[in-house]
Amino acid sequence: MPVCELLVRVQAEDFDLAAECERLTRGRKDVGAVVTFSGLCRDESGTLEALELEHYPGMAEEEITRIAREAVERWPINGLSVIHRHGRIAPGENIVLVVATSPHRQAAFEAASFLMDYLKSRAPFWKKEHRRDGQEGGWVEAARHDEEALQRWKR
Amino acid sequence: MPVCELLVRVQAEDFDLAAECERLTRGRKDVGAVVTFSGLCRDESGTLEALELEHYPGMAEEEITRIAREAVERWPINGLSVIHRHGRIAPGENIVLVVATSPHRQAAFEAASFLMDYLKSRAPFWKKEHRRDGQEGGWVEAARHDEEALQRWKR
Amino acid sequence: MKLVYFAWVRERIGTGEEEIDLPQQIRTVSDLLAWLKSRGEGYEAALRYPEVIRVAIDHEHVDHSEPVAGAREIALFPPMTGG
Amino acid sequence: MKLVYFAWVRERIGTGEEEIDLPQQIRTVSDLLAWLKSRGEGYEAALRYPEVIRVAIDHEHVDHSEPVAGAREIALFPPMTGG
Repeated sequence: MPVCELLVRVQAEDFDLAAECERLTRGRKDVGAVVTFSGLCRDESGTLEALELEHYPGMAEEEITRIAREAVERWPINGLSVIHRHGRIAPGENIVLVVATSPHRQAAFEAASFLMDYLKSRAPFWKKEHRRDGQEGGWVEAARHDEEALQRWKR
Repeated sequence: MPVCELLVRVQAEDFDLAAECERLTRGRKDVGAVVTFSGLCRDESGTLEALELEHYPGMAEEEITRIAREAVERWPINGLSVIHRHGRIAPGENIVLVVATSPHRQAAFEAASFLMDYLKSRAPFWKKEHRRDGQEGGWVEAARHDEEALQRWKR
Repeated sequence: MKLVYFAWVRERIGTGEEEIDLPQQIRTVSDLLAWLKSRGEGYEAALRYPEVIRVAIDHEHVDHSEPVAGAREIALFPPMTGG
Repeated sequence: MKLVYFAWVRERIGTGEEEIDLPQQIRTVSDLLAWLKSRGEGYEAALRYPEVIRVAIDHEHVDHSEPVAGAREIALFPPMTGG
């Protein structure tokens, strides 16, 4: 398998979806499929001022890199980029980006989906809600279905 | 379920990934996940001048719309855009784009993956190869695994 | 009735579309394919293996057992390779 | 040994990190959690249900049965909610 481009960033700033896709496809003729996942801050109830994303500096990058390397081993992918933001993020704003490129669509879809499932439950980030009414917001609780989602990737 | 934004276009021109994502997310706070699939023209052997994509005007749009409506019925998605190009497409260029948005990541991944599997085997497009050495290129043959990929969506 | 052809079916028949008056005994898509095949070399080359030919009636995929009565436009083409 | 805390574990304990000399009898993560819990109200509130606490030693996830000997940095935190 050719060398896989791997990019992992943990940052406060927003990211640029188009630029990250371009980085993995420019000048190449071996990429047939680009799958991207963008995770955004939601607020369907209208009560959320922002999410505060706390992370474990150092471990966050290392853990994401471990997950990304596992994806590179499991699927024939050309490139994989993961960018996870931290700090204050308002509804409608980006939280996380995964881009997976491959000759074949199924590998790109599965690698991106695998990355997201593992990021949810294994990457050391925690979300706290800041409410618009000024009341104390709570820490977002881990969802049981996120833990269960990992089962389908077990080998 | 709220109304789902549905966009289907069959066109010769290239598309703009970022603009299509923006169209489905701008001003909204109910989108938690944006999954995009871009299909590109590959040429690992270096022999391909371009693909010529022939399509069945009228039916192409209608068939993609039927597939997209089925995805909207099956998954809780906020929006779905499908753009399929026709005409001459060089290696490295875009062929097809699917964007699916949803409150939840799994729905967005599955809807986009479903769309691509059905586009491959059901949308009336055909690819002919133009070779760099000027020899007659052939029509790309349908892959058995593309037909088999539909099995996992059968209900 | 309007017949339309795509990809190598079109190339072998030598035209993208034509108007044809079907003989009365043609009831299904299968009948149509068998009859067309006998219309000359191009048709014979295009429809030699009728089982691989995909068919749409008025823009909808149909099986070879589908009746053709009432169709405005019948399309014949190879397996699709979109996406 | 350096201990670091995140999210509500950090809030309840009241600090993000501290240097602690562990008593010799503490062999595993479980031992550490039980001992910390007895160090005061904040610790008690943070570690009331030790089974929900996730632990990393030197940036790697570990089980509660993991030995702590040789660790440079042990992190305690709630289940993660990234992505």
